[in-house]
Amino acid sequence: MSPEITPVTTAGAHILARGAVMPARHYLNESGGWKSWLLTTDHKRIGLLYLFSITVFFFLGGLFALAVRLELLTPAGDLMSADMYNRAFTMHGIIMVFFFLIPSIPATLGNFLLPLMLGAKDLAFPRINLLSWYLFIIGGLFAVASLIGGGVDTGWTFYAPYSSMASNSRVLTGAVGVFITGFSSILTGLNFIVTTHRMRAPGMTWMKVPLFVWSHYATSLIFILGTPVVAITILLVAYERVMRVGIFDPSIGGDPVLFQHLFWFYSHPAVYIMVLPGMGVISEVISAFSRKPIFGYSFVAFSSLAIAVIGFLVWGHHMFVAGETPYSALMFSILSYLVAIPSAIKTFNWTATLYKGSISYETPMLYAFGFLGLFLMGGLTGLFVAAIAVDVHVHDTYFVVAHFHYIMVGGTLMAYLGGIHYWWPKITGKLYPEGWAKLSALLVFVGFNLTFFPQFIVGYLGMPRRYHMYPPEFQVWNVLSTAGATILGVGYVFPMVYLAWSWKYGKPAGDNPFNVKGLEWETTSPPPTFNFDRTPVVTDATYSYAPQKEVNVG
Amino acid sequence: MQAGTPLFPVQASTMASRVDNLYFFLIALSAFFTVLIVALVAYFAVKYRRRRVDEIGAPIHGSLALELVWTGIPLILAMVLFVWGASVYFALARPPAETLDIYAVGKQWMWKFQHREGQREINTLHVPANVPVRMIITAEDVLHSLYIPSFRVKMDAIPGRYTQLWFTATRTGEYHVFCAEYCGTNHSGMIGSVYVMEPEQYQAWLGGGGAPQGASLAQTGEQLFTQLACVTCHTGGPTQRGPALNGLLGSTVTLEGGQSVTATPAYVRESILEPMAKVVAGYPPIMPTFQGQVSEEQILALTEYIKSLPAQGGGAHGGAAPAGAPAGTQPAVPDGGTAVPPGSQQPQR
Amino acid sequence: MSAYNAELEPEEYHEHHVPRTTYYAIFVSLMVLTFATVGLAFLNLGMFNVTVALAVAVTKAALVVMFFMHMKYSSPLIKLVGFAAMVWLGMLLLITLSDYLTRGWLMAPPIVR
Amino acid sequence: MGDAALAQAGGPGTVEVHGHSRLQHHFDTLGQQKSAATLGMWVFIAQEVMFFGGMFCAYMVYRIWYYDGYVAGSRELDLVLGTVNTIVLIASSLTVALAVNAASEGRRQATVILLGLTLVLGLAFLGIKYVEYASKFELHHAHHAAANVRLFPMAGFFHVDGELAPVGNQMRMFMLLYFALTGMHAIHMIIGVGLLLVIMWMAHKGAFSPQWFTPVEMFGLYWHFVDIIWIFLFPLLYLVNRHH
Repeated sequence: MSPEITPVTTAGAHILARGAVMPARHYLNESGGWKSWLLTTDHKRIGLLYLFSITVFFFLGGLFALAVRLELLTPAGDLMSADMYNRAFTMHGIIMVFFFLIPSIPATLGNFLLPLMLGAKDLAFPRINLLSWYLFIIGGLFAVASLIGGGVDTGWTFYAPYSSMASNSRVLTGAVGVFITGFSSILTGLNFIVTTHRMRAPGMTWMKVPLFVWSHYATSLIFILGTPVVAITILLVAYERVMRVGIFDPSIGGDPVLFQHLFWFYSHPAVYIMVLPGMGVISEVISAFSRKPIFGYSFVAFSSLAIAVIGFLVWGHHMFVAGETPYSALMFSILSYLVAIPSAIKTFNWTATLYKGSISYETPMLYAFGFLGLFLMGGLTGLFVAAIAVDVHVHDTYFVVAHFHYIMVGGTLMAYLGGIHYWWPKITGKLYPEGWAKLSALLVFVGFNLTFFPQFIVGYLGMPRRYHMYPPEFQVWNVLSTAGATILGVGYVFPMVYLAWSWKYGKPAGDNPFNVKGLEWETTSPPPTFNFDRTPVVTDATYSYAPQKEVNVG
Repeated sequence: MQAGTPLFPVQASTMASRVDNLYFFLIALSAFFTVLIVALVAYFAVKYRRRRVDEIGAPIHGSLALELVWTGIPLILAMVLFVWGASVYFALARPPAETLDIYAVGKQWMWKFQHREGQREINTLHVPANVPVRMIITAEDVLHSLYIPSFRVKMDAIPGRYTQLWFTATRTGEYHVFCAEYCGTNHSGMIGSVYVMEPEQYQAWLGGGGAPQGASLAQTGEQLFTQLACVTCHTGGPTQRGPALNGLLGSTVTLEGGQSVTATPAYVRESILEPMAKVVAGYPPIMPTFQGQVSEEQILALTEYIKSLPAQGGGAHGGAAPAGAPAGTQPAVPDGGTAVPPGSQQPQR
Repeated sequence: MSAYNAELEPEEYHEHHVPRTTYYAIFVSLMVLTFATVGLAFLNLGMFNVTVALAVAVTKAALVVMFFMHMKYSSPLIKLVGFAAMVWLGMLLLITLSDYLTRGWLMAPPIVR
Repeated sequence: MGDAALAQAGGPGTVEVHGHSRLQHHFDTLGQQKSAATLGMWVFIAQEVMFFGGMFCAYMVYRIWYYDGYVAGSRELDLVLGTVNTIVLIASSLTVALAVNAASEGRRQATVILLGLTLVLGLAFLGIKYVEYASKFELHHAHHAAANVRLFPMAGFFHVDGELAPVGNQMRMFMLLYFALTGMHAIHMIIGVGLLLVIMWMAHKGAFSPQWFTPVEMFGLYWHFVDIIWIFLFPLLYLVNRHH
């Protein structure tokens, strides 16, 4: 099937897909009715179930973000009462972190693509995979219940003794929700680890595993070894709150700093849970749209593992001013600088991949360029807050807020949107409208920078985070930030519309619309329930675009 | 009000410029790498754009040399940043020997400052310029964090513990004080101002010019000492059932179990609230707890009074007391990152 | 013919058969160690009481893991998972300890001039 | 043992395959399925280690802070019951190991009996635990306390006629960690007993064969893990400092 040679237009994909037609039978129309969806054990359908549920949570969290930004338009606290504002930013944090960012790429794209990329028929434990989704939904219902009951006002960090003793908001319901959802990501991680070890297609050695799978393997290590610690910490807060036992209550002998140690032991690796899958998507997208192998495959792969492992040693940099002794602050600072090195290696390797490539500018590639720039700035500002002296000044100010939004929104969310667009033809068998997609990518990029760059400045000026009112001299930057937030909001609504439209009315995409390498592109779009008619045998290296013989299928 | 340039707060303390220098170096470094990467990406994206539909990129798989370069250089830069950040931090974390001590108590949604001379202030703090000032911080209910952006200092206020920060204000004027650790409904209202004054103005203000004439902190402590009937056991006479407290702070006290502890304000605070935790050797464990009867300020006042007690030779508090601690000495320092109230010095058995 | 990835079949598939006598021997040694740890607790070893108690507990746990849970006969990957769990637990405990043990170390200025 | 026939594309879940009804569609051989299950169980155990690890970290920190309270609290616990419980649990580990051994040899009757023994020992452990908990709720004389105290760490509970027991916070911290650790362990035991009933019913029905006894083995791994947690809890809680 050698495509005819025609001049490339920006809509390269459309040229190739002109003659494509939808396969007769695939995992979407294999069986219908709500039972086939709610009781499915097909990893692709579970990926879609996750896609719908986290999109709901994404917009719920987004609403709270807009509420916070609108409140901060004016220095005085006039839009909402102080209490309402505290609940708004807390629910924004909890929903976005636990119910959107952590499951975003692993649970949707990861679930969908891991078996396809490994040449397997499904994940190792399909029923556990379904249980993982149900745990996510039950946890989500608890969070919504706590929201209806008035919401949580402790910040997404649940710091004791405020969360365990002083707060009278729905902390218990919110804590139980986060506890249950934690097990959803543990089970996802367990599935990914076992599938990667035990169910690779013949011929697929570890060094031929796609980088998307490497990054999800590293993420799963954090799921397995980190999430239980936050689960028990949240449980201890609930134990303290219900029975006033004093584990974190200083008035009867407890130590609030111990809570921070246990909380951040998970919550720092959690930010690597959020960004590592995004790095996996970007490695795939940059290699695919440059039509050449990723530069330094083994370095990029092992830096994912390095991030996951060293990520567990650095949590103390969240506590430089929390009464941590100078000696342990010293140790955490040096380790925090070490964890920055693998991210630097990845960024340089992505940039080097573009060298002598054949680069096209479809939407996923635009998101990848956006990711490169914004993740770079997020990572570099990480060096600011790792230096203890600067962190003493900028801790708990908008500088830190801007830093982690550059990584989470500029990094993970851009990669998530890029990944959704890149694999949309494989998931739905339809092409997304290229023009609208590029417009929304541009809107997201501009809106994002306008929202969060001013926050660096107002942060260093000293504006603390989680402030309902602020001194008037910070208003200029906050107005800019709120303006950016509205553009960002619009930018996020667009994909919802045109992707849903494309699912129904989009043109059929064909097996490999972008004409790229990868086992997932060797099967039909959308794939059959068992992914491959015959288990593929992998012969050549991953991303090898050089004209070797075609991957021979079974 | 704040006259600082819009891009960073005014440098109003000795440490501010050192922190800002590191900040500017970091900005320069980040700008360099951002421009480098963005330029490379843009150049490659345009130069190697796809010209034919089935064109593929060159099969380059990587180069060890390049990998070593962009691992080594970031590593070296990282270590430079670490050392620079850590050295400035140590200067921030370790107060100079002679400091003017002011107590700060964070309480849900206000800062209470307590000068040793007796002045009490809420959300306002008057300090002399060019004098090293040390804030000894604690909280009454939940976590707070004393943050003065213009001095580039911040330290959490942890209930049940004493933490400290220090600064030397270099410019007179009024600067913001914020609470930087989320503490509940009115967290954003827990703000105030630091007024840096010339030393003479400060003495005038202290002398009552600006605040009501009241007893010094030590005198308030003395009144409390009698009022709470501490006098009945702790005045050091032969019939006294409690250890004498003269020259206690800074001395080492041998406890019932045989091990010894340095008497710090945290030890005094713990012994007031939980006497059974550390019983001094040779004394019966009969002291009642004062939990709930004394507030944080009152404990500070009592500690201040104990510091001001004239130390007789060989005070009978079961430990080698440093002789001749002159009255009104510098108050004992909460031990650095401040010992945890009980048991932190005990060897683990 | 199922294209089956033979390389994915570490030796643990071929179930190593553990004779029952091994289980009884392990049980007896666990009993001995239990009584030992109780007995040792009544000796005043000062600082080393907790180290001895933990050493005995770790030996008992090792016996259970190696023989009862067949890790001894399992693939290296299973051994790696067990080892990783211990290392991560160690990381959590030791690095948290680094904060608690160094409290009060800061070179506080001398108290009495 | 590996069978060659590829599963025909049937519905997901267990499909009829020549000879081995338990081979799931997405695995190629029973061996691959078994090793996936074993790896999955061990990764789950690693996660459980970190779950209990958080509480052990709290135990360690407060042991450094409140050593006297730990000594007083540890002496409050009934050493005889604790030792008996340890023996009961290690015995149940033995019986479950033998049950797995019996299942791998296809001795169905022996498997059911040994699993039954494990059930009895498990329930005995929970029974003893109940007795210990009950005794903590009644008033009784504590060594250090000048008066009788209830040892449950709830704020109101720990007081005697309004006065915080003299040993105060220190002992409370030990008691709260005692209840947290042994409580979570007991919950895991209860879940284990629930699983045990299911496995016993399957064994009774003859579901297991030497080719396929994975559920018994996975249950065995879980049970041994819960036993190991108790192996660490026993010295850390009951034997803090028994010499005078």
